[in-house]
Amino acid sequence: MTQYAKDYSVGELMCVTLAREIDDGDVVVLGSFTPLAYASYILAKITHAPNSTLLAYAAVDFKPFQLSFIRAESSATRGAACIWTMLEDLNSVHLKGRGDVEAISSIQADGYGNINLSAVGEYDSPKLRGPGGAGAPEVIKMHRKMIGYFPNHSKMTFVPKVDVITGTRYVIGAEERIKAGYRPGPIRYITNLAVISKEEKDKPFKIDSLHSGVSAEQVVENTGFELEVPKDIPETEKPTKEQVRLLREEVDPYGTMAFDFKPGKERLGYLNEILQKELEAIGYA
Amino acid sequence: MTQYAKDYSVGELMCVTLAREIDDGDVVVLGSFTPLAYASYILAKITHAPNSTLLAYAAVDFKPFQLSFIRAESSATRGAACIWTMLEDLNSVHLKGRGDVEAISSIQADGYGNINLSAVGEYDSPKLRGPGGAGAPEVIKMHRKMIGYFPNHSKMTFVPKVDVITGTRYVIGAEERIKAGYRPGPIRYITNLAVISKEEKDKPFKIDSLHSGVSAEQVVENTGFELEVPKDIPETEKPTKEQVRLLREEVDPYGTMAFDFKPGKERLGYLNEILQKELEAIGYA
Amino acid sequence: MPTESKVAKLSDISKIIKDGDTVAIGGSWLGSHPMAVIREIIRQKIKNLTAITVVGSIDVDLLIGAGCLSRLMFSFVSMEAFGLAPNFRRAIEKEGLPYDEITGLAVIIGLEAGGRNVPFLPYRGPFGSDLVKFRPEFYKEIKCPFTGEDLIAAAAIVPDVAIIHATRADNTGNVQIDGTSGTDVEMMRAAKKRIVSVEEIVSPEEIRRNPAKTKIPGFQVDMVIEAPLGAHPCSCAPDYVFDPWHIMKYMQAAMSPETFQQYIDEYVMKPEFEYLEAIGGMKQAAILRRLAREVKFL
Amino acid sequence: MPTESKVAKLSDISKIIKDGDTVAIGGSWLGSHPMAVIREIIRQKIKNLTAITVVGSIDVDLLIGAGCLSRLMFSFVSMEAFGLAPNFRRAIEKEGLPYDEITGLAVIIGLEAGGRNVPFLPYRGPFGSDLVKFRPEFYKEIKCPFTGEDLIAAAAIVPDVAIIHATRADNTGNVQIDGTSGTDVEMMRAAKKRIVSVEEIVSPEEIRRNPAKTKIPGFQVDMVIEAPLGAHPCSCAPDYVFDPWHIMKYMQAAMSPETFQQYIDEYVMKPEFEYLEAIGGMKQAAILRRLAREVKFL
Repeated sequence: MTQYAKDYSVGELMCVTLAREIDDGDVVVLGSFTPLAYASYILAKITHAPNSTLLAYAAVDFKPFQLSFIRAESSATRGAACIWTMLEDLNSVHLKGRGDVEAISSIQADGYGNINLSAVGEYDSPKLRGPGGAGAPEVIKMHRKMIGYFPNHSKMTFVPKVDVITGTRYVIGAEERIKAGYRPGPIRYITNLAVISKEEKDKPFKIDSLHSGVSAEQVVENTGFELEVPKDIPETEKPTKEQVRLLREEVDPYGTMAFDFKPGKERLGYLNEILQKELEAIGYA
Repeated sequence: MTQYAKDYSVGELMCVTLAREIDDGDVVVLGSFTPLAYASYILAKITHAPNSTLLAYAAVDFKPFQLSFIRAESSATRGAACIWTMLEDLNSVHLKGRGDVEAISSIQADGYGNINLSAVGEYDSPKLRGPGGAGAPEVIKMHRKMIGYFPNHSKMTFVPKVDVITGTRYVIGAEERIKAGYRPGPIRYITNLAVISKEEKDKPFKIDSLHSGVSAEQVVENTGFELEVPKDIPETEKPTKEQVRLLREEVDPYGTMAFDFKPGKERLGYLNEILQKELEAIGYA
Repeated sequence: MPTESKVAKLSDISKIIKDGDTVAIGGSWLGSHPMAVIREIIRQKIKNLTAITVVGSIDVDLLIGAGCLSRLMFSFVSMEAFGLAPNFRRAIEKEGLPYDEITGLAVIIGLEAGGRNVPFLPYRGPFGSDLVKFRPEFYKEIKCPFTGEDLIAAAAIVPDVAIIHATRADNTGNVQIDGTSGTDVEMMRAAKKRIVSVEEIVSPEEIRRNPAKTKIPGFQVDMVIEAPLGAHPCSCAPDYVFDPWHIMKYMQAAMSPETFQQYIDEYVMKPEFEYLEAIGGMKQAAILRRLAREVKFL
Repeated sequence: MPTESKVAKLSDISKIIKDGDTVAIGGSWLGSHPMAVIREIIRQKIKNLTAITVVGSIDVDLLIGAGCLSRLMFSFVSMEAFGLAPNFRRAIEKEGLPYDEITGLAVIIGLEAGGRNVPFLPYRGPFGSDLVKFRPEFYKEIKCPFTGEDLIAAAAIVPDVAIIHATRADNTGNVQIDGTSGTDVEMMRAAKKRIVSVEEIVSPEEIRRNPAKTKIPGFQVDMVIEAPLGAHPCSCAPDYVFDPWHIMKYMQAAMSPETFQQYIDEYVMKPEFEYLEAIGGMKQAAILRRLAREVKFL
C-alpha cells in the first residue's frame, strides 16, 4: 500500500506532481536552471521512469545526479551519453515533436494557452522587461504536453489576456494536433494551489485537483481567467514517504528547490547558506 | 631553378596538374575513391598547400597519408582532426560554397558545363546506366572551381550535348557567380591530352595548355564540342623531379594511380598485383 | 526499476521490417553498409522493399540481385574502383526496375527535412539538372519570401525503417560511430523505426566514457543487434577495411543471374556466422583489421 | 612548407571586431560565454555593436552596461536563478535600446540558414506569437510547395563576427568543446569572421587523439586566443562551474549605473590576468574547478 507523507512542503508537492507527469520512456528537456523542475525529472528518472531520456545543456541521456545550485551543468555533462549542439537538439527532439515535457514558467499566462515572458505593459516601453522566451514559445507547441509550473498562483500571473503573446500552444485539441503532425497532449499548469488543465481550444481550463486544504473558490478567486469547476474535484495526490525521503536525502540535500519559494528579500541569505554548504562539501569552507 | 622530370607517365602529369589547382588554404573534398585525384590532393598538401584542408569519408582535416587501394578510408579516419556526418559537410562546406575543389569525372561532358553520370541513350531505357552523380551535380555549382579529369580524351566523352544533364555548373561567369552568392572560378578539365577551360557562359572552352607532344589539332579532333584554339598555346607544365619522386616513393608506392589508366582486361590482374603488395606489407602474403 | 533492453537477434528484424516497407540503408561508398542485416533481409525473403541510399554499392546491388526491391531511390550506386554495380545496371537497363534518381544533396536534405518534421527544405539546388525536371515530386522551384531569390525545395523523405551499421552501442541504443557515418544520423532521425547493428554491444558506462563519439542517442533507436564484422565485405573504419578479394568474387558472380544465384546460395542463405566462416573466418578478419591499422602518414 | 598559425593575443581582437559590427556571442545560460573577449571589447572601447545571443546572461548584460551596444538581437537574457539581467532591463525599460526579440528556434534556424547560404529555412514555427507579428523582417508565413501546409520561414542571420569560448584548440583552429556548446557551432558557420578563445592551446596531435570532440574545424576559425578561465564568471563545463560569489557581486554592482561603472573600473579595465587575480586568483580557480569535478550520481 502506498505510504503517503504527512510532512511535506508545497514545493515538494509541486515537484512530485510534476514528476508524475513524466511517463516511462519520455524525452524530457531541461531548459534554464530551475531547481524545482530539475528535481522533478531526476526524481522521476530514479523512480517510475528509468527509461526516460533527460537532456540538459549539451548533455543527452545523462545519469541522474544530485542537485546542487552550482553543479547542475557539470553533473549533466559528466554523466552524458552524448554531447549535442542546440541545433542537434532541434533536429532530433524539438522540431519533430519528440519531446514529451519541458516544464515552463511564465510571468503571465492566460486561458488561451498563451504565455508572456517578454514584457508587462506596452511591448515597446514596458513596465517590466522580461527575459524572453528562449525556445519556450516554440516547444510549448511541439512537445507532447505543455506543462507549466507556477509557485505563486495569483491574478498577477493568471491574467485574462497576456500583455504580450511570447508564445502559445496554438494547436490544442487532440485531433487538431494530430493533423498538424504533433502528438496530442494537454496544457497543464501545476501551481502552489492546484492542478489545472486545458485540452480543447474552445473550452476553458478545468481544475483537475486541489492541493490539500485548498478550496475551489480559492483557486477561482486567484485566477484571472475562466475556470471550469467540476462537481467533485479530487485532492492532488500527496507525495509518498519515499518520494519525500528521496528528494531530501538524495536528489536535493542542499535544499536548492526551496529557493524558488523564498520571498525576494530572503533569497540572497538563503543562497549564501546553500553556497556555504557546497563549499563545505568540497572542504573549502 | 625548377628541375623538371624527364621521365613521367601521363597519369603522373595529370596528377601533378590537378595538384597545381589546389591553392594553399583551399578546402578540398575527396569524393568517391579515385586514386589519381586522391594522390593529387595529398601531393599538394605535402608540397605547396600545407594549409589546405582535406575532407574524405567522415574525416575532416586529416593528415596526408600514403595511398593504398584498400586503406584510404582508414588512413583518413585515423588521421582526422574531426569526424563529421554528411549533413555537417553540407552545412559547413558545400552549401556555403566554401569548397574550392572536388575533382569530378564523368561519362559524358559537353561544352555547356553539363555532365552526365546517369545514362547513355534514353534516360528511361538506357544503353548504359551510369552510377549517378552523388553530390557532383550540386557541388560543381557550389565549389569555387569546377575541376574535372578525364583519362581518355575522346569524342565518346566530350560530346556536343550530354544525353542526360545529371548536373551543370549553371552559374559560370564571375559576375554571375558573385551575384548568386558563390565565389568565381573556372570550369577546367584536365585530360590525357591537354587542359581546357571555360570561364564565360557564352564562350566556348579554350585550350589552356597542351601536354608535351600533343598538337592542338589532335585535341580538337578528339573533342565533340567547339574549342577556342589560341595562337600560342603553352605546353602543360611538366612535373618536377621532386613531384615525381614524391608520387612514386611517398604518396603512391603501390602504384594505385596507374589503375585508372589500365585497359579493362588488364585491370583485374593489375589489381591483384597491388593487393599482393599490400598483403606483403603487413606480412600476410 | 531496471531499464529495458533493445538488444535483439538478427532474426528479429522482421518484427520491424515488413514486406513493402521503405528502407533507408546507411553507410556510403564501400563503407559501413549494414550488410549483416541486408543478408538477413534476403534470408527471410522480405520483398517489395523500396530502398533509399545516398551513396550505395554492394548493399543495394545485393538486394536488387536477390529480388527484394520493387523500387530504388538513390543518388549514386557503384562498386567504386571495381566497376559499375552489375545487378543495379541489369535491373535498370534490362528489367525495368522503377527508380528515383535524386541528386545527393537533395536526398540528404530530404532526410533532414523528414527528421525535423517539415515537408521541405530549400537550398541553392541543382538548377539546370534534368533530374529536377524528371522528378517534380522531389523538387520544386520556389522564391525566397524575404529576398525573392530562386531556390529549389527538396521534398521531405520519411522512410519506414532505417538500418545502419555502427561501431558500438549500449543496450539502450546509444550508438557510437568512430568512422564513416555517411547519412546514418540523418536516416535514423527521419525514419519511423530504426535498427542498428554494431560491432559490439558495450555497457552504458563504456558509452559515457567518451560521449563525444555518440552520434545517435538511444531514443532514436528501436533495435540493437550485435553483428561483428557486420559490414563485410564493406569496411567499418577505422576498425577494418573492405574485403577486395571477396568483392572481386562478388563481381565475378554478378556477371549473370545464374552465377549470382549460386553466390546467394553459397554465401547468403546460411546463418551469419557461417557466412563469416565462408569468407575466410578468423584469418580474413585478422587481415582486414590489420590492414586498417597499418596506415602511414606523410 | 610550415602551416600558418592562427594564434593571437587578446589585444588582437580589434583586427577582426570593428565599431558597428554585428557580433554573435557564443555560450548559453551561465555557460561558456566568451567573457575574456567581451572584457577586451570593453577595454578597447569598441562601440556601436549589434550583439546576437540565443540564451544570454552576463555576457550581454556587461556589454550593455559598458555602453558597447547600439542594438541587441536575443531570444532570452537572464541571470538565471540570480534574477533578471539588470543592465538589459534598464536599457530597454528606460534607455530605449533598440532590440529584436526573436524566438529561440528562429535564431538558431536563422544562424543555420546563414551558415548554409540560404536566405531562409522553414519550420512549423511559433504561429500565434506576437513576436512573429512584431518582426516581419525575421518571420514570414509561407506554404509548402508540395503539400500546401502552413509554415513559418525564419530569415537567415549572417553575423560579421562570431566569438565563442571553448575547451581547447590547436594553432590551426581545430576547436574542441567538451561541454555546453549552445549555438557556438552554428554561429561559427554563419559568421564572416570567427574568433575563439580557449582554455588551452594544444598540439594538432592532441586534437587528433579524439577527433570526435572537434566541433569546429580550423577552416571555420580565423583567430585562436588562449584565455584560461576565459569564461569566468560563467562556467566552462565540465572543467569549472560558474562563480556565484562573483555573480552576486556583479548583481549588486549593476543595481545602478554609478556602482556599475565602479565594477567596470575595478574589474574590467585592467589586463585579463589582473582580472583573474581580482576575482580570487588561483584559490578561486581551484574552488570552481573542484566543484565541477565533485558531482554525485544517483
